[in-house]
Amino acid sequence: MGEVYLDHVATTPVLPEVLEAMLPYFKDAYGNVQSLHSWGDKAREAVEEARGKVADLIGGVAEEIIFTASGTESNNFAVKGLAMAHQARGKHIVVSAIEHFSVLHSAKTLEKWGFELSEVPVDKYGLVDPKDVARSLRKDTILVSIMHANSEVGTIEPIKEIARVVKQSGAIFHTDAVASAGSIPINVKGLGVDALSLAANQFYGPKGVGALWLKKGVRIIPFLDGGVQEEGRRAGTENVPAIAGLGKAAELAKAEMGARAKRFSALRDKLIAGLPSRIEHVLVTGHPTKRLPGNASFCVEFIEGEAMLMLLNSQGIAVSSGSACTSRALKASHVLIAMGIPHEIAQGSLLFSFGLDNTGEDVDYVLETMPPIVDRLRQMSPLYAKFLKDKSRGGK
Amino acid sequence: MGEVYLDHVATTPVLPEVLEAMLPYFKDAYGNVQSLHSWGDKAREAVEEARGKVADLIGGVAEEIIFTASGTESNNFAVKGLAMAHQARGKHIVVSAIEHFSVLHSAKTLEKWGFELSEVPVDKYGLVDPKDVARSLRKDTILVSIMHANSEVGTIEPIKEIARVVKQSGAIFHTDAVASAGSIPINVKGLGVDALSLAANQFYGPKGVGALWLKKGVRIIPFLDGGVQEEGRRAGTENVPAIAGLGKAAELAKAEMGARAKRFSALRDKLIAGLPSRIEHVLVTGHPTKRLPGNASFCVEFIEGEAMLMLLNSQGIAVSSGSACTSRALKASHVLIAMGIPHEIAQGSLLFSFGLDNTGEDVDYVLETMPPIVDRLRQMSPLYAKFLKDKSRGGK
Amino acid sequence: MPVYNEKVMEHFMNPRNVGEIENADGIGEVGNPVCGDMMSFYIKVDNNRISDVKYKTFGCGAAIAVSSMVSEMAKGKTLEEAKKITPALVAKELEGLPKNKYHCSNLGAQALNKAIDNYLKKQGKTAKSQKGGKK
Amino acid sequence: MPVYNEKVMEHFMNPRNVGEIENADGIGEVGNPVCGDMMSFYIKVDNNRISDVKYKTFGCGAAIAVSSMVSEMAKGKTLEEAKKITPALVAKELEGLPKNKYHCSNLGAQALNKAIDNYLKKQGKTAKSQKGGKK
Ligand SMILES: Cc1ncc(COP(=O)(O)O)c(C=O)c1O
Ligand SMILES: Cc1ncc(COP(=O)(O)O)c(C=O)c1O
Repeated sequence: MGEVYLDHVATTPVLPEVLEAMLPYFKDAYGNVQSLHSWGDKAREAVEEARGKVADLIGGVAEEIIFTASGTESNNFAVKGLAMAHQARGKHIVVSAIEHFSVLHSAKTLEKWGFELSEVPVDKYGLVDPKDVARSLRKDTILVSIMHANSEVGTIEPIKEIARVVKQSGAIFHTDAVASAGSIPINVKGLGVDALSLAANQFYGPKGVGALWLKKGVRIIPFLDGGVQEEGRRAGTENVPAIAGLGKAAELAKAEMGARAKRFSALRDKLIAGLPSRIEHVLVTGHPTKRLPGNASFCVEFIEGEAMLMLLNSQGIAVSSGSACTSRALKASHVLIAMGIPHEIAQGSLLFSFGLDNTGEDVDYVLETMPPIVDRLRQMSPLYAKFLKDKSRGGK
Repeated sequence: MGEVYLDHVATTPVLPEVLEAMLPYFKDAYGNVQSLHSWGDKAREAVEEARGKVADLIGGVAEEIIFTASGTESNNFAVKGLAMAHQARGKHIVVSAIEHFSVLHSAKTLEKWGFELSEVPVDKYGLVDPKDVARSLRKDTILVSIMHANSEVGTIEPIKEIARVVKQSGAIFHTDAVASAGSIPINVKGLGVDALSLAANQFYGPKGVGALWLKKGVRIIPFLDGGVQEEGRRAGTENVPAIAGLGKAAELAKAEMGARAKRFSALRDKLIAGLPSRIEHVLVTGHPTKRLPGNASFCVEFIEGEAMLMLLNSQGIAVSSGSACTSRALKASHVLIAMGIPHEIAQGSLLFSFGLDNTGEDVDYVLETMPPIVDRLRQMSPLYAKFLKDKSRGGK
Repeated sequence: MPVYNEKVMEHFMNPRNVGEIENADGIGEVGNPVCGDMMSFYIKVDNNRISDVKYKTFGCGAAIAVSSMVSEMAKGKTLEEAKKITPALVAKELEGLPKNKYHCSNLGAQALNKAIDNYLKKQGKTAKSQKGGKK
Repeated sequence: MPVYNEKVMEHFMNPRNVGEIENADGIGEVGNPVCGDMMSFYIKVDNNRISDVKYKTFGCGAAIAVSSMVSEMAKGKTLEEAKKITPALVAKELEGLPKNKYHCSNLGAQALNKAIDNYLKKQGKTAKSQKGGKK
């Protein structure tokens, strides 16, 4: 039985070099960044060095980086903080239908606070059409938040084109790049965005640290009230080791991005080609070419994702699913539904995401392991029985 | 030249055992808690084990612990989340005048959102009088937040007595125990509070992780919107290594609390007795007996804290100060001012906080190092010159 | 800390009585794939006793384990006894289910119940139905 | 990464010209301990030139370093030259100050200026004052 982790979208391991970069700040240089003595000096140095590296990763300037504790916090901060700071100009905000819940639910909270929310649809590949964004814009639109890439289906959005449209309206444009930063090249200037979220644990950095890049001069209301950390924009003792880890991970990601992407996309393409050829009634979800290098996502018809996931796990393969049963809320992935995939098919969602430890053999192992699992579950599926009888798809 | 860290109030180092407990979750058991495969299983196990240990530290139940990324986040979550959840019953909240900014500024934000805020005063020792709390309570008071102990002057508040008063009114009672949890015994049931904040880096756990204990049945609105982590109460990928570290730190703190407190308070008492006997015009701030074991805080008259701090640092001694110059906001500590200490004396604030590595020799070193530093700065102080001339204290 | 306990896992990995019964005496279908779970239960009745039970299930690990457990619990019971299989009993036999999977135990008991009702209906034993005796 | 650069630290650790001048020709006091910084500058003027300068400072590292730097910059300068010592020039000579410490360089230049004005006032050279010649 193999031990094959194919769930890098959930989180990546921390690279040895990254952990190495963190270790000094736990026991020796453990000072508080705000302290005015030499322990503080060392902590400050680590944080400022990391700030530069994170800025480098995305083509920004160090002072534009605000460290946070997660992608979720970056998104809450951006969506709520920007909306609150600019509400004098209007109270309308726009998001896409496939945003991560940290954006979507932040926007819903703003709705409760009196803001108006528009959701831009996506096509069957999960792509946002800049024209739809243009149509959604109003005079009182102050904020648009559309993700750079979707982690569930891997689709990369045309942010540059969307930014052009948004900029014409004068609204602020935030993009959630948690799924893409560190994996594909990003240049905030080139993209034309005003704010961008990222998280370390998506590219071999530690959990518990993220960043919000905020263009110089763009006003924001702090999300965490308290001390004067991060130039008064984000209170709370700076998480020095984690920030140092994020910095190192950003540096490595930048240096190795091309090589990593090449490897990951070869594995991805092999699986995307192989799975539907070995198993009938398998749908590839997401865009055929505009997709994250490591992301291979599918819907397997007539069976449910969690059951597949558990049987794969029993064979040592770790993946994730967007099925209703794998979500605590017991709802099928809003991403797949927004893409027009019927509920019963969305239930068969399965997401393989590749990382540095994976090899072609892992793909072979998956290709070998999957068919009997699918078979077994289909044998017990009332939907499959129906399909065999009358070629009907879907529920009763 | 010594290397004497006496700034444990700013942050403590991570104990070797704590780091040991964290390490497996960076590179090997690096899974996401939400993942339904064995990587997720291991992460879940670590987090649930830590949850139990943190609950144990404060006499709570595991399910009542919500992990956060800092004391600041716990306080923002508690103050904003509880006020928002209970605003149908009223919009009045009460805090003390010496709360940490993460409570105070959260309350000010609520004021902007239409809540009314009352600040309860403190006496010259920094003590809140339960009678003052009683007087501040109104029919529409929904939330009272008063800290368990103040980190700047070490004073421990009569939370049990205050809780009794608050409970009679039906308001919810939150206490910020960031400065005290892990240092002195806490039993949430005995205290009678509804919510309590703590942070790992105050008791030899890592930075970047804290917790909010929330009594079963008390409603709260999530602060971080997004995924369903922490039973839907706090979104964002769980910071597994940091949480494991918090758990271990809590376990050690509970086991060693008595021994640690004994050692720290001996050092504290030695310094509190020694400094004013060697240097004229030195004031001990905070309560003489109701104070945190490791906290020795002073005001040195006629000179300013940052300058002292820098000269101490040049002798290898790390401390902190509540002077205006050491604060980014350039305001003297609101804590000292609330205690009735004149601004010019508050500027001479100096805070020594003891930890596990400190010894009696460190105190001797401080007692030896301080007098020439104070002398030197007083020699250049126009205030001291004035005082020598006409015994006047204070500014022009 | 796995989401499911060992008993649930054992039933999920080795589900009992999977399948359909041709010419079943009673069939019960519940759920639908939109909400993620769907179960079809088939029973054979002899002498007022469930002599055989099979099912097909579309759903999560819990749904499959619950189906398997319900089938085991039902087999050999009289119809009256089988009707007393409640979701709580199913969950108890499985030694507990995660909170958000309770609804699966509801579905299992419900599907069995429906199959019994379906049988009774065909037998013309329900008050309303006069169509009995088709069998 | 220390808060202050080496130059500032050097002046803080070894401040030049600390003290008072008895019977100073001009005295300038600025700031007050409430806001955290207070400086008293004393000058001796010979032939329209600052022949000696001393100060006492209550305040942070920057305030002390700024006082020291201002005193060095002023010494030997004519009053007109000395009046041209701006906060920006002081900060520049110190090779930069943290943003939140800019006000210290203001204070330093201001205190010197006040001392010069005080001297001029005593000399009766200011337009308004007729009280000159006390010296
Ligand atoms: C696109 C996107 N945004 C935001 C997040 C939230 O990140 P976290 O859970 O680490 O806070 C994720 C997490 O996977 C994500 O994929
Ligand atoms: C009493 C108190 N509350 C809250 C905090 C905030 O903690 P953090 O900065 O770690 O978020 C502190 C920090 O020292 C504190 O002393």
